[in-house]
Amino acid sequence: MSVLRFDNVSKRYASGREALSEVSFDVGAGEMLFVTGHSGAGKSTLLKLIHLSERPSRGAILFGDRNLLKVRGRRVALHRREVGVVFQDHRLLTDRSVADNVGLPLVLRGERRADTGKRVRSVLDRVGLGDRATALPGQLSAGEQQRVGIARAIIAEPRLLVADEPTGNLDPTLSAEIMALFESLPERGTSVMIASHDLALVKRMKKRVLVLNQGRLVDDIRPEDLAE
Amino acid sequence: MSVLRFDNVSKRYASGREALSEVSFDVGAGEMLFVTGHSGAGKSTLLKLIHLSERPSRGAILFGDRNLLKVRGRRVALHRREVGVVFQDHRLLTDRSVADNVGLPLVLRGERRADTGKRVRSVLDRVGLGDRATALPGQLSAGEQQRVGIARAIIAEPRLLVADEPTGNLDPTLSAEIMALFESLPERGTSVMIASHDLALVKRMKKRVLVLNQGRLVDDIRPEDLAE
Amino acid sequence: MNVRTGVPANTPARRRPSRLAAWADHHVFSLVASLGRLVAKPWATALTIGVMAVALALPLGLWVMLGNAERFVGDVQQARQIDVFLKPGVDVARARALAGELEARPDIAAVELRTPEQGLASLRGASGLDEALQVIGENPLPSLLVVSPGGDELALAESLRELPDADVVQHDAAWRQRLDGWLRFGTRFAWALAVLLGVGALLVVGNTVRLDIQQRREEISVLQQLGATDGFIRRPFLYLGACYGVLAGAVALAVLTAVEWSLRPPLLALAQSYGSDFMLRGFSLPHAALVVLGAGALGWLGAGLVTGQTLRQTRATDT
Amino acid sequence: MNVRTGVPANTPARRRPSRLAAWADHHVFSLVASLGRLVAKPWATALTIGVMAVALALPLGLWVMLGNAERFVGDVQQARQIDVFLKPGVDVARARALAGELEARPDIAAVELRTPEQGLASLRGASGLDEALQVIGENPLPSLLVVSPGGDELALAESLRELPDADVVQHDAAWRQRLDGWLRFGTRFAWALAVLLGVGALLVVGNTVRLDIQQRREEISVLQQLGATDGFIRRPFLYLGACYGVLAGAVALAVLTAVEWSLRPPLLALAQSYGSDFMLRGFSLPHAALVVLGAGALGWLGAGLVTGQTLRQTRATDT
Ligand SMILES: Nc1ncnc2c1ncn2[C@@H]1O[C@H](COP(=O)(O)OP(=O)(O)OP(=O)(O)O)[C@@H](O)[C@H]1O
Ligand SMILES: Nc1ncnc2c1ncn2[C@@H]1O[C@H](COP(=O)(O)OP(=O)(O)OP(=O)(O)O)[C@@H](O)[C@H]1O
Ligand SMILES: [Mg+2]
Ligand SMILES: [Mg+2]
Repeated sequence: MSVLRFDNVSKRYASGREALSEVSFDVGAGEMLFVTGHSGAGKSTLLKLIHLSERPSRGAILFGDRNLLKVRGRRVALHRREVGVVFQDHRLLTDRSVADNVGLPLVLRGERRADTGKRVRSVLDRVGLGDRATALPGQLSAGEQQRVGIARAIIAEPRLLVADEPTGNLDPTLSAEIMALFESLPERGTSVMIASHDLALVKRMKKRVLVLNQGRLVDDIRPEDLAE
Repeated sequence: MSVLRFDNVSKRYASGREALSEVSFDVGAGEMLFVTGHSGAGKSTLLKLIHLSERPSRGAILFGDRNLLKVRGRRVALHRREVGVVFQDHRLLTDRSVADNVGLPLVLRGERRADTGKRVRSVLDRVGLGDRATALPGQLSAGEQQRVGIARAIIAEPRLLVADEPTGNLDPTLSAEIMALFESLPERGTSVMIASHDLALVKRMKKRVLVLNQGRLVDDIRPEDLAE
Repeated sequence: MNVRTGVPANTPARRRPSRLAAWADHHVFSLVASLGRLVAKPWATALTIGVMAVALALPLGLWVMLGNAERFVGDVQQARQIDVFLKPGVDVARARALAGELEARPDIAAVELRTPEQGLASLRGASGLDEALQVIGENPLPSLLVVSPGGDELALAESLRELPDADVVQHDAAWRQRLDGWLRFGTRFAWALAVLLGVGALLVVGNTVRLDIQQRREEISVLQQLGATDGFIRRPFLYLGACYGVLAGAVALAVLTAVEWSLRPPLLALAQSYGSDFMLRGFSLPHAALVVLGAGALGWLGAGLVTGQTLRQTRATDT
Repeated sequence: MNVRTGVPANTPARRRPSRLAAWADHHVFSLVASLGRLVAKPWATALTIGVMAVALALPLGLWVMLGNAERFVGDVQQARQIDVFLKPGVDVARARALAGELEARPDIAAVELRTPEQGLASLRGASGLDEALQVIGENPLPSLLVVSPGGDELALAESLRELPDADVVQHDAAWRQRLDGWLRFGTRFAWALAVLLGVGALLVVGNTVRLDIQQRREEISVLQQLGATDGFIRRPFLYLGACYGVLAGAVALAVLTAVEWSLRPPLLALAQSYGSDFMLRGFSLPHAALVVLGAGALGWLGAGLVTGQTLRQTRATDT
């Protein structure tokens, strides 16, 4: 069963710029795939459509059997809770501690703050920030902030994780570790979609790759195809 | 003559974290060098000390024959105009056009807005954004924003350019192009200092490399040394 | 830097705490967070509360003023008297009987009789007309009843005029006209001021909360993108607005009480010149509590309105 | 995506435009940018200006009120009269001569003579005491001089008392006392209000500009990091503050003029009851211009103070 389906989706911004043109693809349950392309190719735009930060100009997007065009009002919030997002610019709450930031998705899902501690600690350990739980985001380096964002995106075990350039501020060793972490998610029922310009990394991972160029989906490479 | 000299510089943040420990090095005029290290190693902290975003806890920093410890008040602004900075998080003015952002250093140096047009256009062309001059930063992709930041840092031909992860949001091709641009600056009298975690890129450039690890300068590799 | 992968520490069967507990937890947290925010920036908080307090104090003060003015006017009118000159033919015994009758009426507080003899004596004593008066053979003065009204003064004067024995009823119309003029002017002025102040209070409270919220626009947008509902986002702001309101209300009360104390001496002097022992009346305890609660409600409401506005703007994609 | 490297387009010998031209350029740009900012957010701008206008209108209105009240009181006092009853022995011819003498004095505006006959006639006409008066054989009334004061009324009454021919000088002391009471109270009240309003205006203007600037803290910090001097950063905010001030001043004037018009009718009626043709006086054109300019200066000042504060905070590393 497909978790996500894009059907001839186009996105033209109010400025008149067409960031996506007739993009169609499918993401299976438990699949992990990459989206690559040059700077400005439309990777972030594509991910934004999935968690409803932007709306498509044409075409349909299905999340499971939910038509995202029809998700309005309060149900936007409910939909977003099912999608974990790593933002390209982190978007941490500057006046709350790292632990509070990471625990936020659980609180939004209705858990009591006091009950989130153990899971927050566990997930911070997994991104290598176990000792920074009480720091404020402004006291972290860029790479540390990025890892906080990753921890926040995965803590609630969403159905789909969309990560926009999650290793842009990480060195190769750390990138590999984070990728290993992402690789472990599909086993637990989370599909993973990663936008990245790091072609070396993408190639190394041997996963499905969507290639965007000036808003068009120009290639959809599957590892099986490469093996052939 | 050295443009920049760090003399046993340590930086301890108010939170008690020691981000830099007794770092000493020299940067010659027209030199280009890289600073690498893991996430949280202290790269950004080191660059912040140079343009006075932070002050060292111990040690001395000389910029030419200017002791940065003694630069206070109004002279902080004057010093900053001699250092071009590419910020890890871009720091563009969100309510001004790309052209206005890029032209800002010239205006700060006392030029009339109307006179900056030609140079702004020229430098935007050089980073591949000649057609986005009138856009607002919010309408750009992350990579495009990063290039606006680069254009702004080099437009006034500063004595020293410090760039914090300037290719973090750029694909390999574009990274190479931007690196070529940086390489051209020393010829014109600008020393260049680049913090980057992209080891592949750093190796390819064959320049001097400072390696930080947990705030300590653990290696200072010169291309001559490698050749030997 | 060890990044652990594999099976996580938390159990797969996730605990679901009771909705109510989580809800209460969030409310308490919001309140505490709001208070913390106030304490963290004491100067900014003081400024905001100061502005709101002034905006509240002015209409409140006006309200107290008007209330007092009404009481005062009532007081002064009661203290005033109506002079009823009886017809020359009415003798002192009849006058005395009439005074007794009148005193029994509910709209009359007291009646004092001045006989012609008393009148002449007082004229002699008071004026230098002594000689002139000695020329008069017979006492030409009528009996006078000095009536202190107990209710509506004008109606009383009218009804006294209809007494068969009354000759001239003197009710100081000019004085009355002047007081009415002052009061009409004062009322009009007070209303103009009240409208101005009401608009001002609304603008100030709204603007204060608006700018406070604008400052945290980024935070709101992040929360929205993580799937927070409008209610969740709005809550801390509502508590913040209510905190501002309650504190501002308390400050406004304190200021008004200080003003009241500073106004007491001159007002007492004024009242005494009318022969009244009128006292300025401030806020009673229940009133004060009401004011503080009302201010809190106002802050809550203002915050709610403005947050709604900001939420709509940030949620541009939902339209 | 072509990234050009190599020698740039601009000439190595860089043009240095005259400092003055660049300075003027920057000032004009700051002003235009500030105006643009106001126009770009019409609602927020209207709210801010509204708040500032109210804060300005109240103390200004009070100021106008006090000025008018003083003029009014002067007017009323001049319109009031002193009754000088002459001694019974003074005949009409002497009274007439005395009236002429008094009229020549600089502190007296006019003198009117009422002979005993006129007095009796008016008593007959006015009261129902006709019969009683007929009983009196001889006219017991003295001559009366009704004096309209031209200057200090109290001093005049005092000096009239010392005239050898004057018997009783009647100067309505009770009335005077009451008016004084009202005025004392009014003045005290006005001052209490003025202090409150002055504090309020300062708080509101300061807070408004502060929050406006807080919202652009990020921008300020970026400008600082690029090497902008404090003056450069502060300039657009100063212009913004001045724009707010000028607009708020204009709105405050408009509101006050509206209030003035609504107060005219009752005040005219009040004045007429004192026999005065007093007219409420609003702002003259130069005054209005002064108010608008003053408000602009206030906005400029407020913005300057608050920007300085923010700059110090953002520039934490310079200490
Ligand atoms: N809000 C917006 N308004 C107008 N144009 C936009 C907006 N956001 C993005 N664009 C444009 O749409 C195009 C695609 O942007 P997008 O952010 O999707 O690129 P990207 O592939 O993520 O690039 P990068 O690797 O640099 O992050 C770009 O040309 C960008 O300038
Ligand atoms: N303002 C601050 N207060 C406290 N600690 C800080 C602050 N800024 C940075 N640090 C800490 O100092 C250390 C060095 O940070 P720095 O930003 O220099 O790292 P970096 O080498 O640039 O890392 P990255 O590659 O992730 O950007 C980190 O551990 C970070 O958590
Ligand atoms: Mg992107
Ligand atoms: Mg860094």
